[in-house]
Amino acid sequence: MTVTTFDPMHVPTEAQSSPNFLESAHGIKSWIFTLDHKRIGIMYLWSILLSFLFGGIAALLVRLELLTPQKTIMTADQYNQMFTLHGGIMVFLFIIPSIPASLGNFVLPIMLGAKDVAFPRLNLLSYYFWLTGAALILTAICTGGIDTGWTFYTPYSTRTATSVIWMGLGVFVLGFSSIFTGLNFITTIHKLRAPGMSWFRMPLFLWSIYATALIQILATPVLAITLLLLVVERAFGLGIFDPKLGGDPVLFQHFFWFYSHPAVYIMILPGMAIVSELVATFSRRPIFAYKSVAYSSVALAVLGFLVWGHHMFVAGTSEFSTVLFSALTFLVAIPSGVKLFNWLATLYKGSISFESPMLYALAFIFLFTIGGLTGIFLGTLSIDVHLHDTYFVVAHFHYVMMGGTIFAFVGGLHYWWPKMFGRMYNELAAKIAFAFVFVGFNVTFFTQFILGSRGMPRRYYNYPPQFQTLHIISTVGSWIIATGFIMMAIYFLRSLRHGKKAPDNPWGGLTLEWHTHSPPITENFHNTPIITHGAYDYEHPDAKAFILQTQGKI
Amino acid sequence: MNSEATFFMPPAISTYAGDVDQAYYWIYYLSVFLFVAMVGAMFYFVIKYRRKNSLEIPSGPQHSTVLELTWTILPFFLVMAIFLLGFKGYLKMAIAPSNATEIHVTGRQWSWLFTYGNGVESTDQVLHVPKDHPIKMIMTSEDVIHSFYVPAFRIKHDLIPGQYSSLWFEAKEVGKFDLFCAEYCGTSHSNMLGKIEVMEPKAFETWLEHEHEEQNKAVAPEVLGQRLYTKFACVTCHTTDGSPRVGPSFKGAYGRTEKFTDGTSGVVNDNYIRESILQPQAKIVAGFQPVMPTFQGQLKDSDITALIAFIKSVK
Amino acid sequence: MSAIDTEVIANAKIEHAEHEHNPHLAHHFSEPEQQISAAKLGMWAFLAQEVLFFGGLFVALMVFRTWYPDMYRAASSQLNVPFGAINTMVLICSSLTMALAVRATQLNRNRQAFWLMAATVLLAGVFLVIKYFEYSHKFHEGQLPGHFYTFKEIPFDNAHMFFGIYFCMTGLHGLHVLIGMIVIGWMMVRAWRNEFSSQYYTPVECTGLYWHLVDLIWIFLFPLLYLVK
Amino acid sequence: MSTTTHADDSSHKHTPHVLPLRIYFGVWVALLVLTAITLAVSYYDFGEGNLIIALVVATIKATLVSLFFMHLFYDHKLNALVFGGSIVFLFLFFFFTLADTTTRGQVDPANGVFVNKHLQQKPSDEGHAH
Repeated sequence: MTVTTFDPMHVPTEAQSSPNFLESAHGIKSWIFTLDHKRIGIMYLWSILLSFLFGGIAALLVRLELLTPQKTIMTADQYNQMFTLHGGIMVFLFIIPSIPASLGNFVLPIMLGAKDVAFPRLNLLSYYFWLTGAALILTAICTGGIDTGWTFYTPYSTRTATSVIWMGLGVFVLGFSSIFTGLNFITTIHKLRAPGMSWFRMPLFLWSIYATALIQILATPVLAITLLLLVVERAFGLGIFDPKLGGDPVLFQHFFWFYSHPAVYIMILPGMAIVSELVATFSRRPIFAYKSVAYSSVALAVLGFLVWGHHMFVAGTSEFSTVLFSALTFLVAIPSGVKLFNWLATLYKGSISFESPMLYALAFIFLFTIGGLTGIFLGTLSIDVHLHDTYFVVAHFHYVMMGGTIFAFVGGLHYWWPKMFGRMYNELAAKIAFAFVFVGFNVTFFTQFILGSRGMPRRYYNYPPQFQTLHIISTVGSWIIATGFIMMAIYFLRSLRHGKKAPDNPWGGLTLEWHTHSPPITENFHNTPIITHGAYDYEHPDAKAFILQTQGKI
Repeated sequence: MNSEATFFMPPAISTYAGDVDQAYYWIYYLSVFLFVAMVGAMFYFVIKYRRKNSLEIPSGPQHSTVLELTWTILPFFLVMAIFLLGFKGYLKMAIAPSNATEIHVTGRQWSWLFTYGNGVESTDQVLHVPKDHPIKMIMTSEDVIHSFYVPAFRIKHDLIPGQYSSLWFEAKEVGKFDLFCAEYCGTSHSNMLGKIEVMEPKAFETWLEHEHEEQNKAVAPEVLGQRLYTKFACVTCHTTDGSPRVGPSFKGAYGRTEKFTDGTSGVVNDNYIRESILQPQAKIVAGFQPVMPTFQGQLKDSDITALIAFIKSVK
Repeated sequence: MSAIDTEVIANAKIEHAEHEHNPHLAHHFSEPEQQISAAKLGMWAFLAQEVLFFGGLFVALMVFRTWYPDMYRAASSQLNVPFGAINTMVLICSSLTMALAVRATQLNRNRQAFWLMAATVLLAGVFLVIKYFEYSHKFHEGQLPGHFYTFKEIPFDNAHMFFGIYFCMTGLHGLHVLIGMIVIGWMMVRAWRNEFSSQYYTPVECTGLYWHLVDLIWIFLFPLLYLVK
Repeated sequence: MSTTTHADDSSHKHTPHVLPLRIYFGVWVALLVLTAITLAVSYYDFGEGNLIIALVVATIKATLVSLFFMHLFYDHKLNALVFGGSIVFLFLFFFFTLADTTTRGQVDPANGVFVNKHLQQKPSDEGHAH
């Protein structure tokens, strides 16, 4: 039973009959007690998509309110709660778990050639922590809402009458969900690689997820302790962050950003992870300079810890630390740039096809370039003094978080959807939806760069009338995005029932998830795969035959 | 240097605003160049190397040490140059000239209080400053973090409760400019607006002396009350024209019977107003949120009496 | 095909035979060694997380110590150094008994492991009892965090901050001790049932790692809180 | 790692690394002695030196516990790397936070100065015992 690399794993005929992971068991219990990483990944997927829906609705309401300079549809308090909800849900419930816990959970062990993650029960526990966190946040919403912004700055958060304690506990629990996911992935990548899967034969997706997991373990506990201190501060008047009692509110910001800046890389690194896969598969080329892309992921993870002070340039930190953090901030540009350059070089002399996942990858490169370059403005001390806490910052991080991570996530979802559910979606509809999302995104957020440069502060319910035109354009853009996402929801849900049956390897990928069935069997592979070549070895003599055989086109 | 507004930036009024704009546009053109180069390359590649045959397997370079080193090392020098550019501009902002005139700023939910050297306090959310003279703001907050932001001056700094922070500027042109609170501070954050009025030095002197005399004059309680009403920006939440904002309007409020959120009701009289100023959460008029901050310790007894007289007078 | 691949194929064959034999080997691992090292790596990653978790409090402690050195000295002198020192010794002893318990399971001595872990739990109990006496004294004196602070004899207005940090750190540490006692208790039950052997003792080992970390944190807490000079 | 292989079935069994008892007791005695040293040193005043000595001794104790009680000395080096790494990142947290809090007000004395100065040093009058 020697298994060579480019034999599809389902060759043994007697095994053809074993059911895929979706059909191997039925009933609600087979889901809520499952230890299968694929099922947990799918439970995560639906949960975070639901959060995305709620966060998105909040975003639309915020944009709608900003249509006019005065009250449009809600009061100032409702508006403050709405943008807090949008930020809180999107960051803590959606983006941070999005790629690692849903898509990552699904494909990571398969890409490694493993049967599961190292600690399946911990994996399930992490999902239930996520649910508990979501429930606590829901409690916070039902018991008076929360209006601190997702950043919980003291002393506002210790004084406001809203449910900061519930929200704090919710995010605390979500933090542990994230830590457990990271812990699981690190162990899995170290210990469960299939025979022959050396570090430099791993798909770049895994390098980025590994770097992400490092941050999850090393930064998230600080968020946990920060929120715990905030809860204690509110409940018992601890005073560490309260100037009235001799504490320092700026110290809270240090604590918060020690987590939340690396958290930016928890969000963007998995996005880069997916883009590497997409660019390789749809250009049929190994990623240019594989090693430097792999190392740049780790470099970003480490450098991400050294720059948190750039959120506090005008917050009252010392001039020395301001300059220090500014200098370090610029270093982050280098590994980010290296990645972009390498993706471009991968396209060079490729064989590029334009299925919808690839469109999202190209959009990522387009948008992340803007997001990255505008980061240079913000890292520059003298300019940041002007731009800090304006719409420029809002636009910048939406270009990185939404244009980066969410575009990559959606691209990844299109890429692995056939693998997860065994069905294809309507490609034409996908391309149209993409056009809506891409155009709408730029309309919504590019205007905000202009707003911010002209001095429009963020988190404003009312605004001076000179900003209205740009706000209207931005709001219209948000409706275009929403149209795109509604279309996407329709064709995805339709495909579950009516979609064409997916071949094992619809895109002609070479990484291990394309070597198994769509959807995979419970144990992922009939036989443990053995790896004898790099992740994207399209020039391997057997690669062409493999693609032909698995793509279902002959 | 040109002080007109450009497409991206508001008018540049302070002495260092020109430097900021110069750095901004320098990076802007660099970014446009890099963006066009990279996205242009992307479009060129995806069109030129689009898949022509579903069976083709391309072959091309898989790495190039020279290229990789170039695009690692070159950006390093580039970003360090930009860092120095920003650092230079920042130094100018961080170190106030020694001849700067100090003005104290106190931020509170949701108003600004400016205190000049001779004890004059602003009463109308407008900061008056002389042209062509450095001003140093010594800032603190009474409740939560606020941020003093003047887009036309390209200056911003947080006001931190319990600590002092400072910034300085020198205005080059006469005029009225927007002052925003840039750090989220609660319900009326977006109404915590002020103005900066840059005046000719002579006119400023006259104004300051005039204010000094005015503020030391004994006045009728309702006049003092009106002054306090603008000074503490009560208007942010309470109008005098009958339209409700965050809180009930003062128009005809005195003597009216109000329903409270706890189900009880009562007459708006001296005691109720006093209680509402000192313990705002005690009795909330139905239909409003308990968001008013306390003014305990900020208002003297005589101030409260004056405010009551003022509210009485708003009919 | 390289040499490594042929080796691995041989390995994959062994894996199938192994499955039937070892009841402790989860389906997704190919050999016990892999499972054990994965469990340990996971545990160490968890401990790394704990270091940063407590780290936040250590940073807060150091920041305020550099800002208010005199207040710290005055407030710290209110802590009971003999109690703290005894507790340090108690935890060190409990670490020893726990380490020996792991060793006992390595040598197939479940009974011995049981009694050593019982000693560990007992010492942990002693630690908590001493802590209880310290706490009740502080409650009595009003040396409490924030608004609850009523103690009058420290001539600094913000001495409550020292006690705030003190209670946060020792409280969180105490909670870890309590959780440790529960987990070790569970390991005692399993040892009593003879579940461990030289082939399978990872649960005890990981519990031990956790317990030593609790000790490590106290090793830093004691001088930083009690011995400020 | 799964790529390592074993020639025969018997080495497939896990062989625990059992340390001799004297190591455990030796470390235990060393820890108790070091605790006594910290305690003794705290009765003398070396100024800032006290903190440094206390931290150095605590670090030695922590190293002993992790190397021997926690078997890091004999274990897979990766585990030591994970644990050591967490301490490096904790150190970064310390360094960069203190880089701010200890240098405020150096350029402009008006920056970062506490308004409530009395909180820093002023003895309160009421209830002062002596």
